[in-house]
Amino acid sequence: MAVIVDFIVQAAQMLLVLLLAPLLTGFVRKVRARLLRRQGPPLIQPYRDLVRLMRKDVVLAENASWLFRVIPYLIFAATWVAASLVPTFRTGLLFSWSADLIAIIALLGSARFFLALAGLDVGTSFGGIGSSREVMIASLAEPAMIMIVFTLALIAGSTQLSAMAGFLASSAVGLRVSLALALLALIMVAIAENARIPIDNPATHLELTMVHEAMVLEYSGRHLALIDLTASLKLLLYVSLIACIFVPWGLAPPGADLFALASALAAYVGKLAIGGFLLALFETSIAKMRVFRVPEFLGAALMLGLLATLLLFVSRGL
Amino acid sequence: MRGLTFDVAHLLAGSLVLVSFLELYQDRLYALLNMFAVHALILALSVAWQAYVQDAPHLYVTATIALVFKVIIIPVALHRIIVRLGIHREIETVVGVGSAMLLGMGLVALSMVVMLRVTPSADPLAREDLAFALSVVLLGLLLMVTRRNAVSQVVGFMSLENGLVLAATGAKGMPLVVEISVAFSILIAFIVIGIFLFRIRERFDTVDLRALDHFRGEQ
Amino acid sequence: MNLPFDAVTAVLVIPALAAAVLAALPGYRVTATLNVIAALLTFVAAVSLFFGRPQPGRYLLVDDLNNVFIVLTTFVGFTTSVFSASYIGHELETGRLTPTFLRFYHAMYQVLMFAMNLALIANNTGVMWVAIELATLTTVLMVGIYRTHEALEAAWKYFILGSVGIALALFGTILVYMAARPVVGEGLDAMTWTVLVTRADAFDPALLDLAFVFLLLGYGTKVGLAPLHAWLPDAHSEGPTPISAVLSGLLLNVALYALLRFKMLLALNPAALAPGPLMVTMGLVSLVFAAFMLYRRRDIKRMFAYSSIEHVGIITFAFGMGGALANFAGLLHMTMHSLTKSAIFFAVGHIAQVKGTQRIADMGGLTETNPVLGWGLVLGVVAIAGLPPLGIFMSEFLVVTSTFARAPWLAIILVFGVLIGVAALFLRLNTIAFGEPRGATAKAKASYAPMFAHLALVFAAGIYLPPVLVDWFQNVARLLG
Amino acid sequence: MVLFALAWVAVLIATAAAAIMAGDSARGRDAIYGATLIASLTLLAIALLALLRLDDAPSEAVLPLGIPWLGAHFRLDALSAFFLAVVNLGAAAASLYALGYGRHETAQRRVLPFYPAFLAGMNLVVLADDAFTFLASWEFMSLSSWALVVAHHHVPDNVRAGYIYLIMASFGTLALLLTFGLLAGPDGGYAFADIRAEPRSPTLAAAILVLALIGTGSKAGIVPLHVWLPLAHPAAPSHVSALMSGVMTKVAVYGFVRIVFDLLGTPAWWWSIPVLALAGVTAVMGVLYALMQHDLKGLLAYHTVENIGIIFIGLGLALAFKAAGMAWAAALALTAGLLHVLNHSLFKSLLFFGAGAVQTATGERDMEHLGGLIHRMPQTSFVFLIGCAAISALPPLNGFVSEWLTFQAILLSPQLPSWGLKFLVPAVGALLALSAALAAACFVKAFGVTFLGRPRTPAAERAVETDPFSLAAMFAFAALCLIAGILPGFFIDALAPAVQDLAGDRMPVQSDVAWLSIVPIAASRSSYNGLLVFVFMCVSGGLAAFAIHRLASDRLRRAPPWDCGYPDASPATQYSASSFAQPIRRVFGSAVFRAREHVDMPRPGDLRAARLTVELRDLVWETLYAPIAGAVAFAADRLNHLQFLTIRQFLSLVVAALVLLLLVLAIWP
Repeated sequence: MAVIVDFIVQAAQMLLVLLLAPLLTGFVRKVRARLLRRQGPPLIQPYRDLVRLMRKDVVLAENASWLFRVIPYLIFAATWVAASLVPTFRTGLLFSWSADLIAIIALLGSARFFLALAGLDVGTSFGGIGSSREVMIASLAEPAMIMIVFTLALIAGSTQLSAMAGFLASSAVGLRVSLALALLALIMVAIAENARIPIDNPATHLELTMVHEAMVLEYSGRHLALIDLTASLKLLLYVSLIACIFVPWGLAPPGADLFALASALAAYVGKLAIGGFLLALFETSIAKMRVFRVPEFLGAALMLGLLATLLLFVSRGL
Repeated sequence: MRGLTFDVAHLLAGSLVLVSFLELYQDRLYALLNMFAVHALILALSVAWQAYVQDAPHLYVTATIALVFKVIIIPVALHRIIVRLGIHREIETVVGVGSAMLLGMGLVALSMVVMLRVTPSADPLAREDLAFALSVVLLGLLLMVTRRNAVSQVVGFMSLENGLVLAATGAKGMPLVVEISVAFSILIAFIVIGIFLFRIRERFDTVDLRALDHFRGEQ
Repeated sequence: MNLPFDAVTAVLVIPALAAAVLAALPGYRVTATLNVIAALLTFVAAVSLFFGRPQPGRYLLVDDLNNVFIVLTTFVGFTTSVFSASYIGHELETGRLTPTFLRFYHAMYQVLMFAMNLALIANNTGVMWVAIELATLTTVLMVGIYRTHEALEAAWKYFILGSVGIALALFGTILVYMAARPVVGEGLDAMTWTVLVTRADAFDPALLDLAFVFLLLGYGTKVGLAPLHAWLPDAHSEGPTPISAVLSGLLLNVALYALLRFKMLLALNPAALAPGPLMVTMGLVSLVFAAFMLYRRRDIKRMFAYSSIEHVGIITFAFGMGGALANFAGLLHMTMHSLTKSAIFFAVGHIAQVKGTQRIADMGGLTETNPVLGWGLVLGVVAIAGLPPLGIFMSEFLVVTSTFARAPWLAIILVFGVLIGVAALFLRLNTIAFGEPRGATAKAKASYAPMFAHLALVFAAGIYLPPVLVDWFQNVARLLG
Repeated sequence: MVLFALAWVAVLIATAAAAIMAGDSARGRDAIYGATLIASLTLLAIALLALLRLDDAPSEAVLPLGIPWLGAHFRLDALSAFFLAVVNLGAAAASLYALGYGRHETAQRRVLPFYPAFLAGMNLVVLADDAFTFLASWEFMSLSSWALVVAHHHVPDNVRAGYIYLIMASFGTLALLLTFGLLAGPDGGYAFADIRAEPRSPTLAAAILVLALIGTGSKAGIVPLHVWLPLAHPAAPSHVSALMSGVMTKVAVYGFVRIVFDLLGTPAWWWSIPVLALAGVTAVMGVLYALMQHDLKGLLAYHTVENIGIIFIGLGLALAFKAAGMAWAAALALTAGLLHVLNHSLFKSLLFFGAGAVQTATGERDMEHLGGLIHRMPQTSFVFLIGCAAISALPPLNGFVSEWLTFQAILLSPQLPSWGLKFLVPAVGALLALSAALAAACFVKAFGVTFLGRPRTPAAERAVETDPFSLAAMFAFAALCLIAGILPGFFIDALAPAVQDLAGDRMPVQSDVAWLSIVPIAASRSSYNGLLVFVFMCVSGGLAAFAIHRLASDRLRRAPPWDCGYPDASPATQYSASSFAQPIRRVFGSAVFRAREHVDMPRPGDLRAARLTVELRDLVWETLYAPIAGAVAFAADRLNHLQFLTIRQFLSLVVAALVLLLLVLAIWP
């Protein structure tokens, strides 16, 4: 019985993230537009785009390979799985133990790996630009992320997200320097990973500055739709990650009744809204940086993460 | 009698060393050859004396070999060579005669020191003899390395060998002395023949250098 | 026990007779075959010594120590004679040797065998000395046999340095006699090994020390220890290759054998200074020096001559270290080195004949042009570099491991020298054996049997040592203390 | 048991002997590779048997070979069995691959005899149970592989590579010789049993550790002893490259584990420090070198260096935990290391097979001349892609599992008592993470530039799919990569006996955990389930595909690439390997390689082509090896003067020696 409930919840979670993701993206766009004194597209615009793209036929470059066509599904699958393992409104998901935080990061890593390959497949110079910059960013963002995981895992004594959330929600944590550092680093990484300003601009098509958009330049139709969906999933994932780790309150424990679940859901949506708002605010208040300033930005993140870990290692010894 | 034997042997051996020094002192080939003849003569005498003292007749053979071979034949032969090669001029020494003498002194002192470490129990005659023989050997070597001229190097080698014979005869009742001295004479004969054969080899050095220059392909 | 014929005398008489006969006979084929037969007979006689030994006489002696040496000497002598048969044939065709000289060559070859066997069998320091001098003279003549400017040059150098060495060795011998005389009394006994060994503890230590210094330098010149090595490379590179093989493979061993005999005396005398440090020092000096000298060699035979110095250095080092393991290793290394190095010279001889030069720069890609020779050489170098599964690896393994625990720094120097040497050898091997073929690419009319026989033995020894051999080696190791 | 194994090794050796006869004939070649295939499969079976029967004692044997009074000892315990399995798994695949690859071999005479010998050597190393047998096999392995490296001796670089390889190998062997000298003691207790029994002083143990690290590290390719590796591995024929990179380096790891964990006894706390430091540096340096490569096989070889670093991180952690008495943690770290040994041997062999296929298809190793092969060689590119994903540690493949375990081990290290480690381990963890990320970048480059895009040369355009044997070998290993990735529990359990012997404890049994997931310490702490992730991805991906194709459009048009409206005719305008690496080079290169970019831009109107040249410097070589070579050359030159003295001068040397010795006598007390 309990298993069935868990299963249902898990399924619900998967659907939830899938459905909420474009909304979040739309919300961020809307807020940005408003902050820029613009009307901005309606909230549901992303859904419309997706549907439109789905309907269009795919225009494929002549020399695109089978891999090019498989990749959108691959990265979508990887990201979706990752997103569905992050506790959004309820901890102790059925399959949460099948992949801990490291594995989730690795899943995102594989998504990026294949996306970068897609950028190289058609053999255009812009795809190359995108991929090479993407992997450069990743090569710094991933270690930083791992360092953050170390910090959290050492505090919570587990790499399991549910366990982490549970531990951090409990009062045993108290305020910690390393937690603050980790949060800061995590935000920086999240910005980089989601190709937001100041690292990259999702709205730009100015060739020499784009990274993510350059990689997917050759995609169209349903493929492009999947990739966009994946992007918004990723954004959602990171926001909910930050939410469930640093503001774990309101998460429903396993075996909670429907009401608790409902309130938890509400809390989650609220968190998303706040997160999206802050992101938009940040993006509007800062200018995009040159590509080759990015390493310094991420290097800083890496250093912060390492510092946080070191602090923990040392403090454990005391 | 004991004292006398000792003194005579001592005298002869000592004078052998002295003559080695004189050889070291010479700067003309002829003179060097003559000096070597004297060297060999004294050796013959000392060997004969040893033969008499130890009443070991076979040593007389050695003495005669020394007399005939080294006092007469070899020097004459070498004279011939010198004339043939027309090198009866000054000997180029590597180090000056003076310093050569000094080195010689050092060597003699060294051999004395080394020898006197031998336990006193060993019979003094043998011991002294050995000390002198060692010095003669070393002086011979010194002569070989301080002279550039083939002939004088042969002379050095022969006086070295004289030292050996002295030691051998000094060693009381040592067998095979004759055979050994014969073997050595053959060796020396070879050397002299060698000098005859490769008369170009007035000096070892020049030959080596030229040879090294072209044939080995070593840089 | 009594044999049908006295093997000891046979080992001496056969070469002597053969020498006389060969000196008389004209005609290259006959003499060559006779040479081989004589060598074979000698070898057989030597092997028979393993099964029955006469009691040591006044002048002759066969014990575990020299028995191994004798068999090794006669065996390499035999294989070398086989090799020289084909080698010399080629020399005749190219006219580098005239029949007269050839007759002389074969006679001298047997004389050399005789001299070396005598030196090994002699039970008397004086006889041994005479024999070694005889061996030196013969090799001098054979080194100079090509009568080229360089050959005479090398022979002359060898001759002069050798004579001085001989003289020093004699002085040492005399000193030993004088040390022995007060104890064992005058006369022949004081020069007889069997007697000396029994009484060595009572000798005057100071005299023994002095004697050993002279013997080390005297016979060390023959062994080719630096800095007394000067004659060795030239003699190897200028003489006929069979002689190079014999020089490296045998004469060095004989001289070393003499040294070992005297070392035993000192080892037996508690008051005498230990010969070990001297030998260790000279061994290491030779090793490192030769290893560096290998780099700038352009003449292939001279290069391998230097490698001989290197290995003699290792052997001397091992014996200097002493102890059952190190001595065993030393003996093994000596045997393996003789076999390997002569095999290498067999290969090198034919290679030089094919290429018509000894300049390494003029040979290349041998494994392609003459696969058998080329791979033979590669195998030989691999063996001499001390790589498994060949015999030298085992001896080096034993030397290094047994040393390192006792004297770490010495072992490190040793390892350093070995590494430098290996690097140099393979540097040259690369150009000789691999890469684009260079130089003349004629097919070799060669007799590969001796080379591969040796290499096969070395290979077998590296994997499996027959217990009999091991027992002998261990006895000898114990004798050496 | 061990006797069976030895018998089959003997078969290998016999094959080597027979191979000399085989010559150039195709039938001979097939026979030889067939024989090696059978032999290695049998040995693999033996190894697995030995590994799976847990309780009974390891089987031993003594043959009357080697050192006479000692004999050759052989032993097949859990550790040997595991490495025997790794070796022969790789060997079997390589033999299968060679059945096809061998047809393109130009220098067959120089490959065929040494290949079985090489296999035999590696097998003997892991079976040996005394110092002599071990070292002899070790060096024999190096020797035979050297012969294979110089097989194509017409290429001067190969001969040079072989030379450096051989010298470094001898260096390593000599270091090990000293190691065993110390281990065995002056009276030569060479049998491993005696060595284990012997007690040691701490300083002695320290010396042994350092020497062992040098000796085995030079073969495994620890920075800075790695220089030979990227030269030698690519030079050999590809199936041999696969073996050298995938298997031989593991034999070196075996040597290290055997000496340090087994023979040397209980570790001291600081032992792990040099190991971890070197390992971390090795991991990052290796991948950075690889990123700068555009020779495909060279890139793979440098990645071997990186992975060796990862393996040694595991081993170092295990040492630290063992010294701290945390056996269970040591077990985890050691398992991680050993599992990565297996994984790396799988995907590295696979990748080298692929590189070999590319080379035979195009005759090119330089990625700058390749591209677009995915159209011409779809199957090869598919398995190569799997290899790339695996080595980049992407779930759900096997590379991720071992790195995940390593991370888990690192997360345990705060409980270590010593301060040095407290600072070192997190740093090493960061290095590990960095190298993992860079590896992914590097293999995006490797696969993207080689197989994707458009062909850069006619050779690449004319490429054809490779032969079935090669494909079979590659697919087999690709499948294994996946299996080891989704069912790691079984592999961990198989490792348990070896780990139990060495670490004194084992990881909890995995095979009975629910849903086949792996749980290093406790489910509450961390767990991973490759199978479920895999199924998840398949399902969700399939779901999406199905939904879209059903409910939305599945129409598709082909058109010229869009590329922001810049139609570029020439394939030369694609991103090349070096341009792909340029951003990363900007980040790391200037520090690590002193990278300099020289731009030669012609003035407007000047018809000259613009040139961008990049200058990289290998600092390890320049600071460590070049000086040594210079010193040797200098000494050789100086000493060489002694060759040309005159007789008189030589005589003076003799006299000097004599006088010197006499003086010694004179002043002797």
